[in-house]
Amino acid sequence: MNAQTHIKEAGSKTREMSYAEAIRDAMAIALERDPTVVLMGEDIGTYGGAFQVTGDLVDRFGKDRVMDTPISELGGAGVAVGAALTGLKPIYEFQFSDFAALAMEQIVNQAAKLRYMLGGEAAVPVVFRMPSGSGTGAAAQHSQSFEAWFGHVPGLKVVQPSTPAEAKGMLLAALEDPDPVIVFEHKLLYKMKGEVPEGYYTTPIGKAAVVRVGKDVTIVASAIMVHRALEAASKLAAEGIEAEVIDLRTVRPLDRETIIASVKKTGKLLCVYEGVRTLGVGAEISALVAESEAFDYLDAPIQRLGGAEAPIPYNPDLERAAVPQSPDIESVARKLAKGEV
Amino acid sequence: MNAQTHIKEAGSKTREMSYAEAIRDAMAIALERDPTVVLMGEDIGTYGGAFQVTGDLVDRFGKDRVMDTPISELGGAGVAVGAALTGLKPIYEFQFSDFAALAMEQIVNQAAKLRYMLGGEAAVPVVFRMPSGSGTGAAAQHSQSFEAWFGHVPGLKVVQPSTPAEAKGMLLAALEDPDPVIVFEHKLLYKMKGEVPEGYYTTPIGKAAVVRVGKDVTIVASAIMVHRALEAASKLAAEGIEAEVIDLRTVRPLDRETIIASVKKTGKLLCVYEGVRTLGVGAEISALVAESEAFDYLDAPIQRLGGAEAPIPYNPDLERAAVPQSPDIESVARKLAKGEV
Amino acid sequence: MARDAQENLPFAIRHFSPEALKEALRKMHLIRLFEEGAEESYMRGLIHGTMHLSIGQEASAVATCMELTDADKITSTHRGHGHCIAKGADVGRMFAEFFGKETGYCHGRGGSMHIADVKTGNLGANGIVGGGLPIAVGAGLTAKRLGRDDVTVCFFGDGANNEGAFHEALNMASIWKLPVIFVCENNKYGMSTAAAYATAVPNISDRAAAYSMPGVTVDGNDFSAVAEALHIAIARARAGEGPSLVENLTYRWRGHSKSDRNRYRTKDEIEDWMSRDPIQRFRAELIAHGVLDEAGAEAVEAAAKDAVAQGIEFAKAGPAPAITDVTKFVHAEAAA
Amino acid sequence: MARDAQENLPFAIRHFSPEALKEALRKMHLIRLFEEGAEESYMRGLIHGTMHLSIGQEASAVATCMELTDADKITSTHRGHGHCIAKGADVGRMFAEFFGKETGYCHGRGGSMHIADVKTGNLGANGIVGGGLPIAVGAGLTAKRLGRDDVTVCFFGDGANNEGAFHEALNMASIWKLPVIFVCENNKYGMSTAAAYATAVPNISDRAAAYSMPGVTVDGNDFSAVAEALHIAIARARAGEGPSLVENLTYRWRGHSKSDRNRYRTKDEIEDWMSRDPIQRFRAELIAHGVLDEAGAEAVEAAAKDAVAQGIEFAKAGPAPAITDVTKFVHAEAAA
Ligand SMILES: Cc1ncc(C[n+]2csc(CCOP(=O)(O)OP(=O)(O)O)c2C)c(N)n1
Ligand SMILES: Cc1ncc(C[n+]2csc(CCOP(=O)(O)OP(=O)(O)O)c2C)c(N)n1
Ligand SMILES: [Mg+2]
Ligand SMILES: [Mg+2]
Repeated sequence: MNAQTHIKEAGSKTREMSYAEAIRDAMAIALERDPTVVLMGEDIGTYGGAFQVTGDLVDRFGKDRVMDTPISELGGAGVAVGAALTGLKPIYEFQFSDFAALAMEQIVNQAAKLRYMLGGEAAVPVVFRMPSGSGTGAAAQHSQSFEAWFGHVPGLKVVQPSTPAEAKGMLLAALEDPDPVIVFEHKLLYKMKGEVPEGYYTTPIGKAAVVRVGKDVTIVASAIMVHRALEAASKLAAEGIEAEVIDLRTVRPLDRETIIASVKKTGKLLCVYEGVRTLGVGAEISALVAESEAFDYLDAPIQRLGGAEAPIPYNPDLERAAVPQSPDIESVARKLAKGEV
Repeated sequence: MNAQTHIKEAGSKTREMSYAEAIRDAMAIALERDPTVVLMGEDIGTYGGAFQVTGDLVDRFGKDRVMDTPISELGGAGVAVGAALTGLKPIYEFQFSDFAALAMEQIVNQAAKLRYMLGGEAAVPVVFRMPSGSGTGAAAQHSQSFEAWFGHVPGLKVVQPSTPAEAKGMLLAALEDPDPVIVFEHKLLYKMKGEVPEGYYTTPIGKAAVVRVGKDVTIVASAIMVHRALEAASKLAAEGIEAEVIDLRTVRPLDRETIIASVKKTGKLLCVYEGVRTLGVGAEISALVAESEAFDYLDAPIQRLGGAEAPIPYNPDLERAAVPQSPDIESVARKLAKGEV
Repeated sequence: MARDAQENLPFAIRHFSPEALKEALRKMHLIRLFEEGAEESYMRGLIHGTMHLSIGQEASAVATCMELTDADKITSTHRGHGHCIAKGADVGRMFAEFFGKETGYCHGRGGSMHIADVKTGNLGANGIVGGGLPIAVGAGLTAKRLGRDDVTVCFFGDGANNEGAFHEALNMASIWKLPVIFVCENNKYGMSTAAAYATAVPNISDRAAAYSMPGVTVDGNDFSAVAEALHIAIARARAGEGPSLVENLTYRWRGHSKSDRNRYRTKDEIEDWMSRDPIQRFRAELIAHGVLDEAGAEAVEAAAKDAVAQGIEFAKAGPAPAITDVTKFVHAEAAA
Repeated sequence: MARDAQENLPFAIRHFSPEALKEALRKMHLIRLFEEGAEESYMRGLIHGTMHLSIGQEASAVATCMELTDADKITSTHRGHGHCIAKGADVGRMFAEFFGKETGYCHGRGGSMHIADVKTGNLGANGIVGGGLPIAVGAGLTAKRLGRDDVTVCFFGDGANNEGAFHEALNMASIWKLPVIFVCENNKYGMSTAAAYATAVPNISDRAAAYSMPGVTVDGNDFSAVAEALHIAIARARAGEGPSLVENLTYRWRGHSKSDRNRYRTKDEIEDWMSRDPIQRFRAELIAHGVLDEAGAEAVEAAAKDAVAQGIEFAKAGPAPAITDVTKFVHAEAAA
C-alpha cells in the first residue's frame, strides 16, 4: 500500500512503529499543536490505557490534558460532548467499544444531532476512540464490532483504519473534522508494525484505498479483515487468480466511487467484515453495488463473509470460527472468481 | 390481508379495534393467563402510557402487575432482564424507542447474550416494547427507527407488526418466546383500526406475509411503509402494473424464503423502510437477495427507499420529506416495473 | 437606608438594582405570555408536535438566570421555554422556531424541544430527560481548562434526578471541582409520576451529600429565595470551589404536555398552587418595596404583551425551510 | 458459656456452628488456591484471554455468602471467582470453563468473566462494570412478586459505584423495598483509578443515604464483621423492609488483570495489605476460639488443595465444544 496516496502534508521521513504507537504519536502531535485538545478516558493516565495506547502521554502533558475519568461511560462521553460544544476538542477513549453501549444516548441522540437540531448554530468536534473486535479471548461483552450501528447514524463519521499510517492519519483527520467522528481500532492490530510518516499529516475520511490491484474479483474489507484478505489474495495469485482488495477505511460516509469502479472492472464482489453478518457493513456495500450502475457488470451473486450470528464465544477455537479467517476468504473468493457461485 | 394465515389458535370471532387497543388486549390476556407476566415502564399506570397503550390496565390488574418505573431506562430495562432471568415475564415499555439508546447495554450486552454466555443454563424471556418512527412533529430525539441496530444483534428477535391483528398476535408470540424480543410499534399506527381476532392467538415471529400478490415488482416493506406500499400498489394497478407487496413483520430472523420466492417471480425488488437508508433494514434485504439464487432472476438493480441521511427535522414538510411517502414508492416501483432503472 | 433595615429586606431587593428587578418582572411576564401565546398557536394549528409549558415556574427560570451573563452557559430541558427567555432569547425567533420557520433559532429543525440560543449562552433544551446533565459538566470543564470564569447552570427536573446521567454528572463535576450549578426544578411530578414515589429521598437536594457538594432546597416560587441560592452557588463556582445543587420547589399549572389528561393530581392541588402565582407574588413584592408602582407594573406587563404579539407576527412572516434542505446542517458545510 | 462471655465473642463465633465456620475456612482456602491454580494455568497456556484474581478478598466473598441458601441469588463481577466458590460452585467445573471445555459451567462459551452457577444461585459474573446492579434488583423483584423469601446479594466494586446503573438500581430497590443487599467490595482501586480520586465521597456507604437505605462500612478482611453486617442486611431484606448497602474494605493483592504493570500503587501499600491476610486472620481466630486446632486447620487447607488439584485434572480431561457449535445456545433449542 502506498501510504503517500492518502497523506496530505506529511514529512518525507517515515519511522517504523506499531499501530498503537502511531495513534499515540497522533495524539501527542495534536496535544502539542492545539491547546484545546484533551484526552479523556478510564485509566488513560498512569495506567497508559487498557491497551497501552495513551502510554506515557500523561507524563508528557499532565493530568489536565490526559484525564482519567471515573467508570461512567454515559457521563464521560457526555462531558466530552459538552466540552466539544463549548470550545475543547476532546478525544474520549472507551476501554472497549462494547462499553459504548452505555453511551449511545450521548453519542447518537446528542453528539450526532446537535448541529442539526440547532440548525447549524452549534458544533460538536469530538472524537470517540473504540478498541474493537474479537480474537483476544475476552468473550461476548468485550469483543463486539459495532461499526454498523454508528454507520447507520447521520451526523457521525465512522472510520476503521487498518494500518499504523492510516491510524495516525485518520485520527488527525478526525480531530480536524468539525463534527463527531468514531474511530474503531482493532485490538489485534495494536501490535502490528508499519512505516509511519513523521510529523503532521491527515488521511482523508471518506476515501477507500485499493490496496491490491486485480481483475478477477473485488474484495472489500475493513480493519483486520484487510490483512486477511491480502493474505488470501496472495495465495490466490499463486493460482493465477488476481483479486482486487479494497481497504474500506471509512464506514460513514462510504466511498461509493472506489467500490463501484472496482466492481465494474471485476464483475464480482466479496464483502468481508468482522461484525455480525446480518445488517453488518457488508450488507450496505452489497446493497449500494446492487442498486448502482455496477449492477449490470455483476457476473455472479454478491458474496458476504461476516461474523457468525452468535455472541463471540470464549473458547479460542470457537472464537476463531465466529469471524472470517483468511482461508474462508480465499475459498469464497476462489469460487467466485471461478464462476462456481 | 388474510389474518387467518398467521394465527395459531384464534377464536373464530373478530372485533374492530385500534392497533393500540389490540396491543392492550394482548397484554390483558397475558396478564390474565400468566401470573408471572408484569408490565413495567414510565407512566404506564395512571397515565396509561405516553401513547395510551396500557390505558386502564393498572385499574384492572393493580400496581404490582402494571408498574410505573422511575425515569431510569438503563436500570428499568436491567430490572426487567433480572426479573426475566429469575422467573417473571416482564414487558418493559420504552416511552419512545429513542430512549432505548440509554439501555443498549442491558438489552444487547446482557439480555441478548446471557443464554449464550452461560452456555444455555439461563434464559431471559423479556419483551421490550418500543414506540418508534417519525411523523408526530417530535423532532430528532423522538422519531428514530432503530430496528436495524437490534436486527444486527444475535440473541434478539425483532418484530415490526403493521396491523392491529399482527400487533396482538406478535406480542403474544413474543411472550411465548423463551428469548428476548423487541417489538417496534409505529406511533402513527396506534390509531389505525382493523379486525382483530378475539381471545388468545399468536402470529409467528420470523414469517413475512405476502399482503398483495403481483407479478411485476416485489416491494418489501415494514411497519407503516406496508400501508404506503399498498397505497402505491393500488395506484399502479390502475396503470396495469401489478406489484407484489410483502409485509416483512420480522427483522430478526428475516424470512428469506418468502422474499426470495417473490423476487424469483417478479425479477425486481424495491425495499422500503423508514430507518436511515444507509445500513438500514433494506440493505440487508438487498444483500440477502443479491447473494441468493434469486440473483439470476433479477432484471434490474435492486432499489431502496429509506430514511434520509439526516436526523428527523421538526418542520412538518421537512419531516415528511425525510422518510419515504406513498408517491415516492409509486414512482420508484413504476420505473422499476417499466425497466427504466 | 440603615444597614439593619437593609438586612431585613429580601435578598433580591437588597442585591439587585431596580432596573434589574423590573427587567426580571418583565421576563416573568414574558414567559407567561409566551407560553400562553404558544398554547394558543398550538390550538390554532400553527405549532405541531408537542410542547411542555412552564406556566407556574417563571420565578425559578428567571431568578436562576439573574446573575448570569451571556458568557455563562445553561443547559435546558424539554420544559425549556422559560429558561430560554430568562437567558435572553428573543421571543420572535422562538415563535419562528415553533412555527417551523427558517428564521427560528434552529432554522425550523429543532422546534420546542430543542430550542436554543447559543449566543446568549443557552446550549439548548433537550428531548432526552437528563441529557443535558453531562453536557453541562463538559461546559464546566471547558471553562476550567481554558481558564475562563464563566459558570454553567444545568436545569433538570425531579424526574431526571433518577437517571444514571445525574449520578455520573454530579460525581464528575464534584471530583474535578467544576463551575457547574445543578438546578433541579422539582415540580412534584415527572410526567404523571410523583417524585414522592419515584425518588427514594424526600428532597432531591438530599442527594448532594452523595457528591460532597452543597445542596439546598428553596421555595422555587419565591424569586428572592432562588436568586439568593444561586448567588451563593455561583460565587462558589466562580471561586473554583466546585459545583452545587439547588432544588427549586415549584409547580406546573398545565399538564405535562399536550396529551396529558391530568389523572394523577387533584384539582385542589392545582388550584392551591395557582393561588400562589410566582409572578403576582414577585410583582407585589416589588411594589411593596417601592421598586415600581401598580402602573409601572402594568406597563411592564403591557410591554411583554406587545413583545409576544410582535413575536408571533415576526414568526408568521418568516419563510419555511426549503423542502430540499433536509440534509442541510447534518454536517458543517465545508465538510459535508 | 455464660451469656456475658458469649456477648464478648465475635459475631461469627457466636452465630455459626463450628461446622459452618470450618466450611467457611475451607472455602477461603479454596478460593485462594483456586486463584493460584488459575494463575498458574494461565502461565502454562491452559487459560487464555484475561482474568481478574480476587486473592486478598476471600473473607469478603465467603462471609457475605455465609447465610445464603441456594435459593438466594447473587450477581457477581469480573472479579467473581471467589463469589462463585463462596456460593457453592464446584471448582472442577470452574476450571473446565476457564479451559474452554464443554464440561465447564458455561460450556466453554463464557470463560472467567461470565462464570456462573445458576443452580447454586449465582446468576453470573459480568464483563460490564455495574452490569449486575439492575439485574440484581430484577431478581429481588421476582422474589417479591412471587412471594418468595429469597434475597439477592449484588456484588460490585468501588469503581462500579460511579456508574449510572448504581444510582438507578439502588433507587428502584429502595422505592420498591426489594430484598436486595448491595455489597461493595471496595479494594481502593477500579483498575488503576483510586476510589479516593474517582468517587466524590470518602466512603461508598455514604451514598446509601441518597437512597434512604442503611449503609455501613466494615473491615472487609474481618470475616466476622462482614458476616455480621450481612446478617443484619439479610434479616432486613427477608422481613420486607428493603435493601441495604454494605461496603467491605479490602484489597486485591494481584494486579487488576493480567495486563497490569502496577504503576499506580506502591510496594509498601501492597505489602502492608498482604501482612493482613484475611485467611490467616480468620484461621487464627478460629483456633483462638477453639473451633479447630492447628492440625485441623492444616487438614482443611489440605482438603482444599486436593480439590483444586482434582478440579484441574477434571478440567483437563473434559472435551472441547464442537467447532461447528458456534451458534448453539444463542436461542432456546426449540425456538432456534
Ligand atoms: C430519557 C427519557 N425518558 C423519558 C422521556 C419522556 N419524558 C419527557 S419529559 C418526562 C418527565 C420529566 O420529568 P421531570 O424531569 O420532572 O421534568 P418536568 O417535565 O416535570 O419539567 C418524561 C418521562 C424522555 N424525554 N427522555
Ligand atoms: C462498563 C465497563 N467499563 C469499563 C470496564 C473495564 N474494567 C473492567 S474492571 C474495571 C475496574 C472495576 O473496578 P471495581 O468496580 O472497583 O472492581 P475491581 O476490579 O476493583 O474488583 C474496569 C474499568 C468494563 N468492564 N465495563
Ligand atoms: Mg417534574
Ligand atoms: Mg475496585
